[in-house]
Amino acid sequence: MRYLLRRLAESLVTVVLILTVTFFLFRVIPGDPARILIRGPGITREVIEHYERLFGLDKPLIVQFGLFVRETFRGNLGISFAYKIPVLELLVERMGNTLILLVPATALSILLGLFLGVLAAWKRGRPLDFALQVFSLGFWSIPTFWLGMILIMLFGRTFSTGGMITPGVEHGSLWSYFADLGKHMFLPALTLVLIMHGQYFMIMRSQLAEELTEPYTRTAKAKGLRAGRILRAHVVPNAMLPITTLIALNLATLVAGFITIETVFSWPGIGKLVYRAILMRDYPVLQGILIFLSLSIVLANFLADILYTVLDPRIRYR
Amino acid sequence: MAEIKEAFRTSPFGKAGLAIVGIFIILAIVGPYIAPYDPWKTADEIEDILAPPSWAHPLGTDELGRDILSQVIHGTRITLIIGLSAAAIAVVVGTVVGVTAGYFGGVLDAMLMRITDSFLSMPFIVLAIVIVSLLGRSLGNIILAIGLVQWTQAARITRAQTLSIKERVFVLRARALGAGPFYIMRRHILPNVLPLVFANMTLVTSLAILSEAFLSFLGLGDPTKFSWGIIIRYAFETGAVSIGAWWYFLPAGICIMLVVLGFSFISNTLDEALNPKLRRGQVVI
Amino acid sequence: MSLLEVRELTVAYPVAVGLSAFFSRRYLVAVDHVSFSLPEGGTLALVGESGCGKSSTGLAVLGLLEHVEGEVLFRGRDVLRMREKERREFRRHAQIVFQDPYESLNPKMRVRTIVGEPLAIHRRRGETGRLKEALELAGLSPPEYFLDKYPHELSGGERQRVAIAAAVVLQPKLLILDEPVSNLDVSIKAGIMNLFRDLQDQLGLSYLFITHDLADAFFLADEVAVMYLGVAVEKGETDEVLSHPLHPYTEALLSVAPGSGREKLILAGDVPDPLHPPPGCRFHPRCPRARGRCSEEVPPEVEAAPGHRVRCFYVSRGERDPHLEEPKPIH
Amino acid sequence: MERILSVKDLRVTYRTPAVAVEAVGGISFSLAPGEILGLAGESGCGKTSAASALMRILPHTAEIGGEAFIGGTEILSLPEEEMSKIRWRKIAMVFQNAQAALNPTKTIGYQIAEPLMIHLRYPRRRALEEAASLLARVRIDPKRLTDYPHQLSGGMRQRAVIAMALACRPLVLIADEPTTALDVMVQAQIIELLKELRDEYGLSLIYISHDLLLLAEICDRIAVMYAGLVVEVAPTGGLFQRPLHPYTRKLLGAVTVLGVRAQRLETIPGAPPRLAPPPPGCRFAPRCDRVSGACREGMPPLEPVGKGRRVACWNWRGEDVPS
Repeated sequence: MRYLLRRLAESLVTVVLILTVTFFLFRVIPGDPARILIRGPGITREVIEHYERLFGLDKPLIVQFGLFVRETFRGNLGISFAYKIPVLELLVERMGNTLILLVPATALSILLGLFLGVLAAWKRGRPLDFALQVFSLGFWSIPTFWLGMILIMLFGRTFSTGGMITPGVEHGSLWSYFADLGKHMFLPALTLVLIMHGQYFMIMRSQLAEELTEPYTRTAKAKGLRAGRILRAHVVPNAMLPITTLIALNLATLVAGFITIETVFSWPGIGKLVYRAILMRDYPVLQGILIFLSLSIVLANFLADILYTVLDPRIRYR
Repeated sequence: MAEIKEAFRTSPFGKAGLAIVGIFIILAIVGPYIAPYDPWKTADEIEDILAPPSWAHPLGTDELGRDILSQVIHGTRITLIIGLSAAAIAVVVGTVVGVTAGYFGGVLDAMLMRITDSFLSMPFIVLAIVIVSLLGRSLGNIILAIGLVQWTQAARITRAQTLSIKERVFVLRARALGAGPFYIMRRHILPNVLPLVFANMTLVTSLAILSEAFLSFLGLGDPTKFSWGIIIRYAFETGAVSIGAWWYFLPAGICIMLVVLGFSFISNTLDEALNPKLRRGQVVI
Repeated sequence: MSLLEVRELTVAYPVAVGLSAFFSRRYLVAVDHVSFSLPEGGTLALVGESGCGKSSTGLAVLGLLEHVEGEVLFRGRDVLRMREKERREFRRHAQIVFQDPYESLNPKMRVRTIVGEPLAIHRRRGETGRLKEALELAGLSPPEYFLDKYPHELSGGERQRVAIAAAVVLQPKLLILDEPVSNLDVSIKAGIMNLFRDLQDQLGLSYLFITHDLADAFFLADEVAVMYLGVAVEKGETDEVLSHPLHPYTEALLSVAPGSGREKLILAGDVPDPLHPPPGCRFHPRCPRARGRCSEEVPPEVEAAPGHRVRCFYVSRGERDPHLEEPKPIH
Repeated sequence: MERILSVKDLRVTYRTPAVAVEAVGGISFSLAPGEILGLAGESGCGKTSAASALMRILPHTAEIGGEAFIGGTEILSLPEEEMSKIRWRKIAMVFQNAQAALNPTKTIGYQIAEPLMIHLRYPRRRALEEAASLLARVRIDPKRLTDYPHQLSGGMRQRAVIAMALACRPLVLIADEPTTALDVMVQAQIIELLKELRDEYGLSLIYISHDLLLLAEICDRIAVMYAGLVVEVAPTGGLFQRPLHPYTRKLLGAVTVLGVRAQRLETIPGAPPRLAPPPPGCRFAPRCDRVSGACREGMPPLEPVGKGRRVACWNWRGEDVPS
């Protein structure tokens, strides 16, 4: 309990620091301080003035920071230049699309990575380990978008590759809708699984390899347990404990993958939005995405820590 | 040192990694002298536009008729410079933060670790995107952006190592002799942290090379240079995928993959050599 | 005059660490009002089981711990209250040898650097003569053979000798030996124990010998102090304590030492958690002699025989006097 | 005489691509029912390798040679599948570091009950009941069944490990330095417990330790190992009264004994030989003060030299002969 309270306090400090970094990035680095976030072609004078008042742009930086934090917690992330709607609205809308692609892909890559990792660690230093390392690390080393481009070139005719669903088609049933979605999703999801599983593979392999050197595995063997049971009942569950937090810790590394894969496959999610925002210099959107994703990751890390605390008796009963 | 040598002697991955990285480093040094063409030189003939591989252009040409092989060769140097310098920035920042936090502990440690946590929580690619789009798309800015988002790992690793070394008895002995904190950091902590820092640097180099490719692909590369990422970006913009001009983006991607793989092989080999559990522990099942 | 005089030494460790230490100030008392003195050229052994506070006492004597109360007088000057310059001088005269020779040498340093480190820190560089001399003293000869070796190239015994060489290179007066032979094999340990004897004869060193092994303590020390849960329960000359143990804990400890040939007095249970020490005499929950007052009052230190002090209300005089008696406190 | 365990020419070799280290160089011994045999020696002498070889729990780099019979079954050549049925039912082991030997995330009760569920097909509930009574037998409150290892004290953990080893009533128990990490008082408790268990269950025990004085307290016979070989076997009393092998003599002279006020301790110059590969001749010859020409030529065999005594030395007679 004490530990969780401490983690909560730490997470809050982290949130404040993230907001501070963001605030200074967007207001201090650019030559024209503060105003890049509210200026843009096609935004009316009234809107600009409204935001100037709301964010106190004529006040000292510290006051501005306070207002910025307040507005962020109210969910006000500013207005997109390009879409002319509040950034938060835009993000929520696109986030759904991203999650449709990202959740199954991530889940699959975690399962695949952990499974292969267990195999490799168990057979460490032998041919299977060797082959798995070449496979997983090999894919890990490929830029996501490049693999996406190759897959489009090879299978682009079999699977649909633009957007989430075929535009202009009326779907008679939910079933045909999902079939269409699946057809669009297959290649981007495959790309993500192939590339992302590598990091889970490495995490599991090294964690399990360390765990296997623990003397209690020798005890288990001495007790007459067979290798499969030792792994299943003792070693893998123990290795999984730190891995719950390591997976959350590595969430930030997923972002690069899905941003570019959405760009390559024209998937209308957050990633595509980032790409558009870069092209259009839509800074409020970039700022919003940075804050939104960072806070999600902080939350995920905190939840993983709670889970870890519940699962590990060494912490639970201290 | 002995265990590192031993690890590279016995690990095929270590050897492969050294070989791959070695070849690319040589290519980066001599590249501009052996490239068959000036990578910027456009073609005069219409047949040379997006031409598939031929004797004249072993890897074909791009939409302006420029020689892809020469672009890839020139790109080696740029890519490696970005990767290694960004990694150097990252490990220097990370090591300073990690060792300071670990050694002095207390409030300073808590503060530095919160800062590290917040950088770790911010998706580094978005952070780098923001920094480069705000600062401008120059080589220096790209290096800076990648370096400034990749230091967190080094900070965590060096902090953990410092914490454990700080408790080692030889540090206590030095304290008993009257050694001050800076003496202990310099003579006892750093020499024991540096091998890990070095292992981390090889990993961060591969991450930095990938990051550069991502940034370039998203249109944030330095447009005055050919990096491998930029070549793929141009290929994507040109629609090389839909017209089947595989020679345009395949070679650069393969190069990225090989170099990243090479660095991560080295990093893995170092990690295994430096991990005391894996080195001494025995597996019986 | 004694070289080292420790009075009412108390050492505590804060239980909470990091940021939470701001909010909670709980302490674990590892050493509780321990006093002893060590004459020039003499050896005092601090004996006890793990967690009894013997190592903390050693580190506190060197001024290496925080949250320390009491006095540590080195040649009459209080180590705990010394100014920086004076403390530096003290550090030259008081050195320490640790338990684990694998841990106590920096793996990245050569023997030359390790043994030369005290000279470097105390600005006595360039005295390579001293270096070789120290290695020879520690039984590493020829010294040239060892100078450029790394610790991992040496055997356990050789490493411990390097640590000893580094400890004597500044020609100290006081050596804290913190379980210096506990991790060594018997044949190597014997050599190191002999070496301690020789060094004492040659250099006139005084030892504070911290050990859990009674036989080792009685081999090396003139006097012993037996510690239990942070308290020195019995002190006296080794032969006297060995032949007439007065405290029930000492008696039990002597009886279970392998090869002692005594009838075993095996205490049940474990040493209590030092965070929640029992009230009164700390030994009373496991004491065969415990009575009502033992759980209420802390027994004072009494001098039961000349130079033989004990903290127990009901001291048995063993064969000398079979009746339980209650000696008067000396204060 | 009936033998519960007999080991013939046991060898353990660790092979890496670069070297082959012969950690155990062919040792033979046997164990009578209810006997406690001490295996003594300094670190690296092969005592733990030999014990682990009997359990067949060595890493893949180790190669085991020789024969070992438990109740008529030769176990060193059994297929792994068969061997896993022997482990813990016929031969069990107590490890040096109880903290590390226990899985930190499983309850004590589960870890004691596990072999019962696996080997004897006990249902979970019955296995846990049995675990509770085993805990009570080693004087731990059965309520602590649901505790995790880190919640127990060091002495309790080691007793829990002993309870675990007793679960399937093995014929032979190997105790590998079970008290080395513990305080003397706890050590005395454990030794007492092991003696009781031997009397109660008729256990046969191999007790491994570097501490000769400790072995003297518990063992009926002691085998002294040096550089991968047994150099002397003798009943405990005989070994201490009249050690025959020069190494044993030196070792006994090097020990500090409570109440024996020695001016100096015996030391053994030099270091044990490297075993990759072992040198020819007697392995102790370079450090021996009774060395003769024969010692450099061949390793002396472990030969009977009197009642229940065997020694591997060409010159064991020295000045005196055992009666």
